[in-house]
Amino acid sequence: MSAREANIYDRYTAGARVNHWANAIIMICLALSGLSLFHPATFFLSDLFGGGQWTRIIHPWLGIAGTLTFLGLFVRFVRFNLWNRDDNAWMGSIRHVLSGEEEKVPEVGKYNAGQKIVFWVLSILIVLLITSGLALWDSMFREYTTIDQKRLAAVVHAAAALGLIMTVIVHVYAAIWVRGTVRAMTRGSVTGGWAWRHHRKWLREEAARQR
Amino acid sequence: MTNSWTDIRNTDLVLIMGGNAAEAHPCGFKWVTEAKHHNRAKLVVVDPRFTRSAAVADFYCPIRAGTDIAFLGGVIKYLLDNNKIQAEYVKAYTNATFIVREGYGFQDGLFTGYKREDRDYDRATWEYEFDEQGMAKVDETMEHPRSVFQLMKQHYARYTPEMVERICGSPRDKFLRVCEMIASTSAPDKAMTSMYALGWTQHSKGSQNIRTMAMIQLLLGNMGVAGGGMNALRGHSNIQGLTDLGLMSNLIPGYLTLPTDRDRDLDTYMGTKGFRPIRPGQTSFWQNYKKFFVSFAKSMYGSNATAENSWAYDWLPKLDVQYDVLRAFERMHQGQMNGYICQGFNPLMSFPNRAKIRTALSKLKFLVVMDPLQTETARFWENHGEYNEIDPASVRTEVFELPTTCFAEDEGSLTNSSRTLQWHWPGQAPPAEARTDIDIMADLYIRIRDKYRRDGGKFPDAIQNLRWPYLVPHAPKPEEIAKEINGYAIEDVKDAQGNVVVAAGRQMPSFALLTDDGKTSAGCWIYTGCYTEAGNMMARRDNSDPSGLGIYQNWAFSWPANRRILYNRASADRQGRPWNARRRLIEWNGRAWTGVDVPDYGPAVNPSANVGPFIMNPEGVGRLWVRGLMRDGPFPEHYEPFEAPVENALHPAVGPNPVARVFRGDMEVFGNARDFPYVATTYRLTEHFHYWSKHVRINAILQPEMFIEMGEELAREKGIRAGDWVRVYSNRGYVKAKAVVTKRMMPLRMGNRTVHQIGIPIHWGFTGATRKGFGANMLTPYVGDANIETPEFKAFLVNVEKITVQA
Amino acid sequence: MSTLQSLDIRRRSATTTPSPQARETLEVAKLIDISRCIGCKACQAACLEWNDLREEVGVNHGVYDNPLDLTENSWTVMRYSEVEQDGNLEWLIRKDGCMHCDDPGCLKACPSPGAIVQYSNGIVDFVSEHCIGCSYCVRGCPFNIPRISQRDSKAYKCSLCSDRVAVGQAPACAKACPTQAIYFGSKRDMIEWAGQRIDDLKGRGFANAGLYNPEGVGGTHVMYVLQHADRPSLYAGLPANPRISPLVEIWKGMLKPIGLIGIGLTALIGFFHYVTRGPNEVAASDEAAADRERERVTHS
Amino acid sequence: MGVIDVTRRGFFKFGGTALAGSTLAALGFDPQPALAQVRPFKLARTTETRNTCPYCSVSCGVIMYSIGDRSRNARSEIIHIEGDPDHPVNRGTLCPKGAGLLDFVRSPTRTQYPMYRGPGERQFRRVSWDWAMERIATLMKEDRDRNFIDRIDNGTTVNRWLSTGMLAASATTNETAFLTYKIVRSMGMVVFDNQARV
Repeated sequence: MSAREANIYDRYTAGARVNHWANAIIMICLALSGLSLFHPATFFLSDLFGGGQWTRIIHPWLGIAGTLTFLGLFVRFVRFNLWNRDDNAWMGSIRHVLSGEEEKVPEVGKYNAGQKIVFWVLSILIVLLITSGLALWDSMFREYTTIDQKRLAAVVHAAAALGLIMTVIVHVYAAIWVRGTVRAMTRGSVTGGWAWRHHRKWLREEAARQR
Repeated sequence: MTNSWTDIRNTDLVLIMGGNAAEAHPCGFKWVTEAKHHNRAKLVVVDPRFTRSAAVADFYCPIRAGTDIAFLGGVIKYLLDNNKIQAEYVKAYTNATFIVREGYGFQDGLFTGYKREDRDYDRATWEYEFDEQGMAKVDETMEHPRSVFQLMKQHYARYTPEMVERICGSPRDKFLRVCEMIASTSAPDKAMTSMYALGWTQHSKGSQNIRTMAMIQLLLGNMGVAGGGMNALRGHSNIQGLTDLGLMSNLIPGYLTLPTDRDRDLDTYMGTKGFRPIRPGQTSFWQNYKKFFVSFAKSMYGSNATAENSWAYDWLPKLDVQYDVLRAFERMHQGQMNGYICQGFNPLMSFPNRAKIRTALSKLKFLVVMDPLQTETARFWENHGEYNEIDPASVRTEVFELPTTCFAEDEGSLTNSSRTLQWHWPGQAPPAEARTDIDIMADLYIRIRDKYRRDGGKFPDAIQNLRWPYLVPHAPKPEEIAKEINGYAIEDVKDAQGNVVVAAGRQMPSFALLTDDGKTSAGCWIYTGCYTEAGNMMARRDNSDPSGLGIYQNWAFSWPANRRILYNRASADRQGRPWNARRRLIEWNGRAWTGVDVPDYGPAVNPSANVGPFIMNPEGVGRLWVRGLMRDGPFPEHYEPFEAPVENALHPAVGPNPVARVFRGDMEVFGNARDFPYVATTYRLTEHFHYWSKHVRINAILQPEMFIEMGEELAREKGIRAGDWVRVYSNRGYVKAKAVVTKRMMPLRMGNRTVHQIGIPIHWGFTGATRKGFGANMLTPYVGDANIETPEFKAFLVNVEKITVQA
Repeated sequence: MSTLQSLDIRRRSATTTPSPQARETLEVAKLIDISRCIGCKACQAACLEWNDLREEVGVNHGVYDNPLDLTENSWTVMRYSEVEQDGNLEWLIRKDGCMHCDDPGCLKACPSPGAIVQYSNGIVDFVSEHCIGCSYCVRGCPFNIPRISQRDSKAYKCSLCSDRVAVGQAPACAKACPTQAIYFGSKRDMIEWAGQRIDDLKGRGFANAGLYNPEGVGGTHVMYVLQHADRPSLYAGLPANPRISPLVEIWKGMLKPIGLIGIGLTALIGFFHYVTRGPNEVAASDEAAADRERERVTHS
Repeated sequence: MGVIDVTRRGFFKFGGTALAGSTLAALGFDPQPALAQVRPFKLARTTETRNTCPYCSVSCGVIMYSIGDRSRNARSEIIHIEGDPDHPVNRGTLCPKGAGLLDFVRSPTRTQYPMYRGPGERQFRRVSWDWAMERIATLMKEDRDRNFIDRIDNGTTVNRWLSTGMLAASATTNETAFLTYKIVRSMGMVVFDNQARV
């Protein structure tokens, strides 16, 4: 932390950031192309991908890419997202979290319970999405599943996708709402005050490491 | 067919036996469906296989291939025992009442007069008993022991239901159910139609199969009535026409016969064509034979045929024996034939024992094939591995393949199974350099004629004097030939009172006006009326049917004389009143015969004159007993096929047909039941037409690959599953095909034995769009029907084994 | 652009607003009378020829069925089943192909606007230009009829010859059928004719003969007369009471609006939360506290 | 047929409001409906000719539809064959063979040119009509002159030629048949048969 100003803490490495934003972009494309097939009103979105046929061709490949990139994130962050007592406490004061009264919220480490929930929800949904997606990918794997299985896969895929989109919306909103968070993923570092306010235990750990 | 396709709607019972109408003639079969719905008609199918006809039948009964006479003989016995015959009809219109002379008999499978070494009969004893005036004696009561009725009853007494089950393998209850249904049509107002085809003809006793059914129809009074008759479902669009026009070894157009070596001159020849009536007052229409013969001679040689040269009698070739295709290929096989011309047809696929056919063809000096398709016959010399094993270098034959037009590219008429001649028009130009058959034949004739004019040669007279009246000699027009077939008046034709009936040069309106004094010309007398002064009757398209009986008088032209139902006089009783009020064909109104069809009778002959309805027969009535007209017996008798799984239960001493002609070398290659335990039969599928439609992509899609059909029980025994490759082999060759394992090929329980049957469709060869396949004729025996030499394709012996084939 | 005035369309895939449907054209139907069908495949040949479709010449699989299943080139195939009942054998042959349901599952499942249309005469037709090859229709169809082409990833099925019917002709298979097992006309007439056929069949001992016009899909514009209407499955697996799978109903039913509204609401909640709560900002005091904490930790 | 004209330039701006846009769509904002198009009726301007199916002896009436209106510069190629509704026997219906007649007329294995194969040769080669017909006529005349039997031992004139035979088929027209009969009999041929035999 040589030349940089002392009160800044690194949160994400460049690799993590690239991995995150690759996954994010792919997920958005997946959402858009998926939504184009989901409801007539959103079918126009398929023009973003060069028409209906191209959307149907690209979407599965994006699904594969999305899953792989998410796997990268999963491997990187799974150990920070293991549930512990702090998370129960954090959940207990969820009302204060939502109203912004951070001071009434117990201290947490690198990730609070909300972020862990998002992490695990996304993981589960991605698993559901890739399995049901492969079952639906008729142009490649038609003979591997029966029609009834494909019907079930279609419902699972749609529901999981809705879940994923809503979770992502929450994830994005939280990042915008809590000022100073976005820079963590864009520049890789946060201010000391941000850490003090939201992840005090993580601040201590980071500080200790700078001794 | 005695009746017509559309007449089938009038029937009350359809018997499909010896044929598979639903598969081979689907659009004709529509009228069975119509009869079922509108008349509550029933459909009975008796066949070795549960065919697609059986799929929509009311009743199905299995039978062993080659035992039809046993089954039908059992039906005759049932009808006679239960008196289920139309007695008045039988007495008036059949020769049941005729007395047979002394000395006729039947014993242990042979009729009297059998000459074992000639494999033929001396048929002198097969004759009626005549009185002094030369009229056959009759006994109206039909009690006389030698009356045809009693002889018939005695002959078929042996065909008990138990015997039928033992021979045919048809379960007794099912056989009796069929008898019951057939017997129901003996009522005057009920009719049964028999729809048969090659299932009956392709046997060593094919003609007798059909005779047995004709007897049943006569006994039930179903001949000549609407919805009745003997309906042969001809296989090809113009097989009827080509046979009518005499394109067979022993024929002259109009079913006249070619003179033989015994007919030294015209008078000797005409001496055998007397056809004098043998019952008082009968028409015996063949008495006009000479008028038809002379008119034919005039159409062949025109002015060169005169009374002085006996109407160019000697310019016609004379026959020593009949040269049917089996004899033709036998001669070829023995190297006695140099040239052969195939105008269409695909003999390499169509004739029995293909190995013999291929060897025969390779001994020719030249072979000409005229066909719209690339046939196997034109390529018999090409080596196609297992499908056609031959060394091209060893075949010295010069082979010409001439491209011809197909139906869509030429004009002319075709005669269908209902004897209706229909004209058709071309829809496009021929492909590449294809030419019409007419142009090719005309070109060939003119070249040969001119060669004889230039260089002379053996007996050129007939060739040079042939009448060739066509405006453009090398391209005769179909209309010109059609007019020539119909015939025209060379000089004015006058009636008895001397006034002109047909002016010179005019088309003949009817064959009744043909004369034997050279004033009239007619290429084929039975077709006269097809192209008259009123124009091309074959092109008529008025499809009105006022009677609702499906007669269609004004649609095209039916021979003879546009009559749609033959023997229709028999649809009315002795007094001329129709048997069946709901379906009246013709009736006597006191002065003349009126009705919906052209009467098959003298138009003004009073019924009291007792002139019989079968005007072509000297007896004037239908024959239950056929004198010496059939080589293998006046009554049909059950004989086993030449390759049979069991011996003949009726007379073990005489198994197969004793008079069927078998050439040297063919007898030795008949298989026996030990080595070849399963009965095989060959047949067509509805998706294919013989060896043509394998060239047609759509039909190749519908049935792409050769298969054989076998029952589930046999398949289990042999460890064969549906879709496996199997090898079916007879004593003459083998085929490899996929196995269709099905419930529809039922095992037959015959006494203590079980006989399995195997079905072999015929449609695959080594040219065309389908998968390459073996031909059923690699297995079939080289023997034909005793009377007409149709090969026995329908019943022979094979064995089958499972094999593995690399894809 | 449309030779059929868009007024003749009763329903269009992936379109949430009604199509113009002022006109009431004759509702047609094709009746397939199995008791008259001789399994000759004339309908298959006529369908291939009229629609200029050709299949690859396949192989024999040990049965009469060729090709074995519907494909993108074979819009109708005959299915042969041999059924043995109390001693006598029946060969039930069924012409398989699109049933043209009144409530078409394919149309309901299809995500591409206008790819599947139901004309006012009852015909359900694929408009291939709009098809995106996603196989949704295959999942929507209760009879497993649509097939996706390998060549152009488009879905294909029997169109009941919409082009012939549009100019007043009967479909090619109906015209060709030799035994009038296939009959074409108004649905009312076809039901009436089926009644006569059923009486005839009952007269021949088929007590359970009946009309197959399944209510589960609102009735179909291709109906069967069956000798054994009580057991349709005898006919090569004809479904006893076909209906659009409940899963498809959920998937294409209320899941749609709920899904979109869910997304919309989540976004709105976030927006209004921000508008009411304002951003959660880091105060200067937090920065100071962070410095103190760092000093404390690094120097303790 | 773009639904909403998305130009490359406007892409990013548009992307940003994707999520918001979806809420609008949910409220029933309906993009332009896609129209339906039925396949045009392919027989509209073809030429009709009446004919008879060449296969079985029901002899169903067929109507053949050819390209063009018989004007000079359009080769009247048949594009469709259907049943003739007026024909009393088949009433417009056809069996699988009849319904597939188009592929018979247009089969790639139709014969196109006269082909000849000499003794021992391994392949057909194309020859001219004139050469082929001249060669056949020569072969036939030589064979007839060498093997013609005009009289038999007991003096009867028989005028028959046994060493060359002919097979007539089953689908040629009656007119072809009669002309063939005249020619065949004028040359004295008796080894002569047709499809009726089988």
